[in-house]
Amino acid sequence: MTERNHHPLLEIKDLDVAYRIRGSVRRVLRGVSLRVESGSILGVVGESGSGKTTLALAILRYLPKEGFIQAGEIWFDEHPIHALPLEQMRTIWGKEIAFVPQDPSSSLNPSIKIGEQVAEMLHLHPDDARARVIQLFKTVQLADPEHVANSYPHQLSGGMQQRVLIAMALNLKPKLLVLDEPTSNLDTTTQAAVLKLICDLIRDRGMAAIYVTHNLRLVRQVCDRVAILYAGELLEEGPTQQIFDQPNHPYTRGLLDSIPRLGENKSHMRLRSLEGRIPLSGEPTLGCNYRSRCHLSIEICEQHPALFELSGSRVSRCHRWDEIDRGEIDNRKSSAESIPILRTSKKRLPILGIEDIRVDFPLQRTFEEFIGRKQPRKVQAVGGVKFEILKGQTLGLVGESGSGKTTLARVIVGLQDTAGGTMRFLSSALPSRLNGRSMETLRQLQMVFQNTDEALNPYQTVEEILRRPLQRMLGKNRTAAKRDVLFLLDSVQLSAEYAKRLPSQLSGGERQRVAIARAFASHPTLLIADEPVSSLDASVQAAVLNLLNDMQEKDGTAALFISHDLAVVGYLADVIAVIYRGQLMEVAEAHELFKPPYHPYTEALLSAIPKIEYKNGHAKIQLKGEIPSPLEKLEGCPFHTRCPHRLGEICDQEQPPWRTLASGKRYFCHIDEDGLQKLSQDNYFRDYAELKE
Amino acid sequence: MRDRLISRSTLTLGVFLITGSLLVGACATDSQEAPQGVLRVAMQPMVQTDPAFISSDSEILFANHVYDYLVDVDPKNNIVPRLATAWEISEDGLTYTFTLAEGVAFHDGTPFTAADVAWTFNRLRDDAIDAPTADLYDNILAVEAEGDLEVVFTLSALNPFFLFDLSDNHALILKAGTEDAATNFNGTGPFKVVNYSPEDRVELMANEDYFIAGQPKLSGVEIIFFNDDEASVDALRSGQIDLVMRMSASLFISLQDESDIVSIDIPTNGFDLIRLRSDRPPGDDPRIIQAMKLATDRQEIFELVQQGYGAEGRDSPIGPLYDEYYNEEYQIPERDVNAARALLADAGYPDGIELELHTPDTGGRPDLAAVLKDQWAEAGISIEIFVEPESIYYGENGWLEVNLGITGWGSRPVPQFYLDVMLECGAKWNESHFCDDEFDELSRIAGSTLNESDRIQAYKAIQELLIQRGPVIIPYYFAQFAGIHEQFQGFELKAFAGRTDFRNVSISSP
Amino acid sequence: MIRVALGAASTSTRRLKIIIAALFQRPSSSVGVIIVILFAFLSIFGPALAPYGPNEQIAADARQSPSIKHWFGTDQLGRDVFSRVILGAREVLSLAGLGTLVAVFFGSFIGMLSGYFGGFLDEVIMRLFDSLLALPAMLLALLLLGTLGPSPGGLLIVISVVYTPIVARVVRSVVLRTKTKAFVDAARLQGESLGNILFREIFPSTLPVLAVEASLRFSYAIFLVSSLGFLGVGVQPPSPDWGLMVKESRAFVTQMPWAMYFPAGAIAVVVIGVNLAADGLRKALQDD
Amino acid sequence: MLRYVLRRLGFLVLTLILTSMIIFAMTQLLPGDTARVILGREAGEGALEALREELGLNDPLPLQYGNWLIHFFTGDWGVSFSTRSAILPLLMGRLRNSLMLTVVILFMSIPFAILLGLSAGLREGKLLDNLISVGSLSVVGLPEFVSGLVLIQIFAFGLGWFPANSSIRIGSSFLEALPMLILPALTATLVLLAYVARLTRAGVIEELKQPYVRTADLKGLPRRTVILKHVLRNALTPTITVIAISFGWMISGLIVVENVFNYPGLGRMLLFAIERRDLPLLQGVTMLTVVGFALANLAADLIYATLTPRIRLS
Repeated sequence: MTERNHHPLLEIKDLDVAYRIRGSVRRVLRGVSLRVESGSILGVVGESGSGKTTLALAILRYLPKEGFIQAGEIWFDEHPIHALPLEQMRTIWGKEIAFVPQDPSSSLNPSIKIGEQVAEMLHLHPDDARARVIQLFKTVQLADPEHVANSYPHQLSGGMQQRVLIAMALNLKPKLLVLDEPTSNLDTTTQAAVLKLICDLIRDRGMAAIYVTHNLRLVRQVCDRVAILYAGELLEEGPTQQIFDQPNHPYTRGLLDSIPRLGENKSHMRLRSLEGRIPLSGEPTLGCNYRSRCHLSIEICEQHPALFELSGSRVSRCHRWDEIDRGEIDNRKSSAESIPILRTSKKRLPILGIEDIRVDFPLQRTFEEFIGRKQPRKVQAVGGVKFEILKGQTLGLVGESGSGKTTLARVIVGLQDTAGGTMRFLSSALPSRLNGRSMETLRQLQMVFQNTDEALNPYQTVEEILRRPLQRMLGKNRTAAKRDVLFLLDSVQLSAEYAKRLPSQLSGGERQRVAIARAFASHPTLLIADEPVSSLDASVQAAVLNLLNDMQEKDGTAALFISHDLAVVGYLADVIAVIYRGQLMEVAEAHELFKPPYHPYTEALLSAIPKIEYKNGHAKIQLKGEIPSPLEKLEGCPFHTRCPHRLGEICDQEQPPWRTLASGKRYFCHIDEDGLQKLSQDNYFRDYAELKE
Repeated sequence: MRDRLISRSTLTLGVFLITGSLLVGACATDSQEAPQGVLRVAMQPMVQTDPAFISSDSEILFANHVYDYLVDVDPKNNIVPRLATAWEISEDGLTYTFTLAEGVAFHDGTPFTAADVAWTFNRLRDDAIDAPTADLYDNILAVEAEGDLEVVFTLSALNPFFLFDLSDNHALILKAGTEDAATNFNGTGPFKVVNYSPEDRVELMANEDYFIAGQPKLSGVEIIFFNDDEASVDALRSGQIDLVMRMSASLFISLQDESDIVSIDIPTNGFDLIRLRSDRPPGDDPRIIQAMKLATDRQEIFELVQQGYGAEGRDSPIGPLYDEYYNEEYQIPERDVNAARALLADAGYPDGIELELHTPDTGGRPDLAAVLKDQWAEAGISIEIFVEPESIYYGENGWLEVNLGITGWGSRPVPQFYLDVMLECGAKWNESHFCDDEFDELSRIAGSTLNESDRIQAYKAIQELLIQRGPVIIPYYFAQFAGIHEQFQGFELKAFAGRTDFRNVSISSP
Repeated sequence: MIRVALGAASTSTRRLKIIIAALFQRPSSSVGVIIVILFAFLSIFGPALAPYGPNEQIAADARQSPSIKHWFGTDQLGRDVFSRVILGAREVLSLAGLGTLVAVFFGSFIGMLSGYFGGFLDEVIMRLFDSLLALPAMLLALLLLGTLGPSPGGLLIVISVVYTPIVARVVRSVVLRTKTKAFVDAARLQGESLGNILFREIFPSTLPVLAVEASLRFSYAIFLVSSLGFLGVGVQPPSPDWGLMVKESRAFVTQMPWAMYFPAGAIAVVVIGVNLAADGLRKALQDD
Repeated sequence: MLRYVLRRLGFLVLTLILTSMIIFAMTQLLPGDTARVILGREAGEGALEALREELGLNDPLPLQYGNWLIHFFTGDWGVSFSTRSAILPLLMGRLRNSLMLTVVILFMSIPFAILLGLSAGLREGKLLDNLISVGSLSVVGLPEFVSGLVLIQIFAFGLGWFPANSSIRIGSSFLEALPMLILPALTATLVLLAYVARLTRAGVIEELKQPYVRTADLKGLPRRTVILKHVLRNALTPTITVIAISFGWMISGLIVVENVFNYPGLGRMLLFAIERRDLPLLQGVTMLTVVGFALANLAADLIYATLTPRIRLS
């Protein structure tokens, strides 16, 4: 190995990247300087619009055709990437720098076999190439590599596709790997496995990597150094541990603080949210980009801050870095907000009870089914779910994609027909069809939807969106409703001028506020919130969660809060239900869920979530394979195919019993309390509890 | 004498065009007599192929070359021999005896005899066949073969035009006992059918055993079907067709510049007429048709639609070609729009009248309609034009049904035909439903007297009567046009294009 | 970009202004829009502008080549080609436009219902439409015209019948996409009536696609009307329908090419103009 | 795949049945008395009635439809009223002509169209792309009779390269017919060329946006491999299916072209049948069209499925 002390593998100097859009030029990256040493992993973190993906593409010299490098240099291994002719980049791509994309399913050519897509990079005899491909597939731990090589992309699961893409990236032994959110489209449990694989491979081969993500938890576990991007600028950069433990820039601090810790609950503290919105990329600014949201902002912040060097090879773009570094001022937001919300947990009445709810989705009928010679096939989306929600209580429902959690939400609000089961709401039977429900029931039962882009009609103004429920469900006249819209806007901390705007003029967070206002317009008794923050940026999530909580408190509204993110659910819920393949696995009080004994699936989920508090390495529990397709009918316990504690045939054949513990935790498993207690490897609640001290 | 003069297709627009490029058969050492060259003629597609039912130019042209008539009519309307070489008329005018040509054979090789003639004419009279021209022969008592080469017709009443009746378009001699005359083309004619692709073309080849020596001179004729005249003229121009006999005057003019195309026009007795039904409102008030006549500028129509070819019309079917019968003594009133308006007002239409005018889509008829619309509008007669495919308009009897319509009538050797079928009360094709005792009487006299001057008198009175109160406006008598490629000789266009004879047409050696 | 701008426009008039501005941003679509406006103008004010009547025959002037008196010359009947072309604009555009409107009206109505309710009704309608679309448009038009007779009313029905299924399918696909969106669910949870859900919530989303589709249909309707005129089964003489004029003057192309090429050119210009404008509209509304 | 094929076949049959009903219904509604059309205007009422009885015109409509359908599928398409000849052989001759014309059109247009579309798509927004886009946009909506007449003026009357009229002899060989096929084919080609070029362009632009292209590029593959192997393959999928469909469409959809050039194909036959109110012929032509169209659709589906593993394998 040649020593290259003074030349890092990758060096970016004062990089400006701009887009040319209809004649105007928008700078989306300004003055970014970074270095990546061989064998190290740099995390690039930013919210949407921060320019992190543009940075990744600029390093690859693969900007969209509107994009160009306006100024600055990118040096890779003595190649001036910024100045190379494009054709020459082809000798670097794949061989020197490889890329692992975000969306595995669309990143593979749908009409070419997997093996061929990997083999075409190798200029080898087909047989040799094939052997090499198989070997590579073994390296990325693909089960049955021969089969995978002969498959088309759509025949593989997301996790397998991502492994294939990783294999491709490693194929020609590049020196640098650029990873763009490589696991963000995967389920929690799959993500853990892929992440481990990536890290192991990078370490084993001594490659350097740039890991672009919005997920701070991952960065903490994976990266040696971390760079924080905000509105196209580097705000802070340095060794991961130092930055996570002692963030200097108020934005970094705010971002870290706004993320709920695993096990943290609203009853302990209010989330420290970041107010305001992220500036649009390319918006020209004079002073510090962050000053409008910064609680430490002073006069000098009107001027553009330089990148200040801190000790320990760190940089921060804050005028007040020094004061913060010396501890003279606290870059944490006012501690007043961290006062825990005290909640009384009296015995309350149930308002919603669902019993044995089942939902089937019919499949397209074959000819034989069409003429009635065969029973139509169907997929069970929800199979016999039972729970109840008490007045004012928040039930958190956690599950991975396809677990049936959204279906369940739609059943409750009446948007989805059931195949069986009963529901009671406010002590009367709740008809499953929306048509069968009275206006009063509609008023009492409202929903906040997941996708903020689709939740609001793009052709209606905010006023119209908020006015309709007031007129419709509360019977207000137009004038009264118009006036009340302003109150509603105020209650979600939006000014009156928003009334005239269209959804496309709002940021994601603002749209979700409007959606929340709409749901609360009728003062519902029960709110169904389906992943209300998952499409939002990290810095906005906390504010929306707080808002949701406040609104609930004000009206005493109960909620069913659905999320794939156990930390978020753990924060907001009083009781948590875990769902897997359409069946509940466990129902427990929020704090009890994080304490052993754990249901094997819950434990796997808990283990798969990277910690943000400290580096603890990779998830201890790595589940085999992926969630079986809903088309596959499983007898016995739905989790038996992946369960690390599978007892034997009993799990495959018999439905497990529901067991209830003294703590009130109910779980669905053949293993009894003692057994689980012994098997539980860790105490995730303890982590949190210790941290609090 | 009724014959179907109207062809379902365009009646009498003619045209001759010719192009030179021919499929030349084996030439090498042929003597001069050996037929050579193929004439490619553009025609509208055939519908009927049974001679008893044919009516369009293409059908008649086809039949005229596959079969023979007993007697034929030359371009100057004289009766000439064909299968009959000679004939005798008895003193009383009721018995006709024909002597037939010798050595004539049908295409299938069987000899032609007098029995075939008798059978053919009996077939045309047969109620079971229900041939459209049966009436033509209803005064025949008997048709009998006298030996192989003589045939005798006995009549029940005098018929001054009997020989013309025998040369009627449909009177093509079939083999006695022919079962399916529509598909079994067994004639004695100068050409044999090689191939008939409906809607595409029919191919004929010379009948080497034709009974007239030296005929035909061509080795073949191809009748290629075209749905519209413009396309056939295009084809003529570009040399894909040698002869076109079907075109409007405007199209004909467009051919004048072509150097290798001989354009021919001859006057005919054919005409287009505008008729208003006189049996129901508003036509039952004669003032309406009078107003229309006064509103019509015949000369402008003649100039615009016929481009000056043919002759200006006089509202009577007895045209200038019928030399001795045609009479210009009685003046047609001058065009007078105000008088027309006044007549309309008298008839109860002070604000003008609105009518639908139906016209077939062929020839210059849509143009005629357009010009009428413009002329009549000035007199407060506003018309909406409906152009209908000719085959439908005639095929479905719309032409007999509509109130106001344009009809084309083909050229006939004698004028009596028009009077008999078109204007006599109750006549089969009396499309205007005209009923006038005086007219009927005059027509009866003209159609039965053997005295020529009586007939001339009657025709003169009829022309006067029709100008005064006839149900039709005849704005012009048209010309028959043809365009033929200059390489062809011996082509003689007939007023009824379908009767044009290719037996003497030949191609000049390149 | 336009989408962003559109989003920023709060009133429909402002949106319209933005769309119009976008149309004029590309040279090709501005040309198209100008052509469309010009012909729309002609079809409204044609009678006032045309120096002669559509069927006014000046025998003395027949077959004249273009001159000061007759800009586009005269035809075989002495009619002024320029006047006929101008007056034909109304003939063609009103028929095509009205037919398109009817097709858009029924198409969007059926498409909305079919897409929203789905199920058996949807299946039946779509199969029926598939079957109609299995016939080439021209064939269907000829069959229908044969049945209805050649009249403007018949043509109107033909255009509607030929294009309703196409519009319905386009609208239906948008409805299928839109009806699963959360804002529709939200409206249902507010107890909105069916009419409100269909027309207040879903219908606006179909508008961009519908506008583009309507403009495309309009262009094809012009195509269809003039082709049928050319075949002689459409508008009847002596109407100054451009297709009919081409048919009528085709024979004289060597003598009076102007009589054929001016109406043919008018068809070409209008169709190209509408296509360019439609393409511009599509680009303005659907992407960028 | 088998299931997919069966499914498509099922749809095909269903569409055919529905379409046949539409055609039958429409032809029944055509004005005019069939018997009168056959016998002509002079026929007597007795003969007319006898013919109606013979043709089954007095039967209830569903029965007539049933008989007609059965005859259709057993190859007994009846006799044309107006030409008195058996319809099936008549139409087969026309079908052959239409196929010849269609093949020439496809050969003239497709390779060129794909080349144009690809060139435009790869240079999206550049001058060449704009030229091709505006050019194709201009041509695509032009009625065939306008372009056809212009082409005749230029190539037949002006340059004299090709005949203005394409009334080929029935049964003439392809080579004999070829010179007469060029102009009608060119006319139809303009439209198809523009359409396919636009489609290809859109496909290429769409595919170029797909992340897998980035993957292929960043694998270090040569640009040519990326375009030809990765992009074009997927970009052409819709194009190829459209070509298959237009193949079915052109067989009798070239009504205007065939009439401009007097080409004896199915399209002209169709107009002929309508003008003559020749119901059996009309039904035959339209059904042949529909069958052709349905088969072309099936072919398109199958090609699509073959080119798209996701469909083929699920």
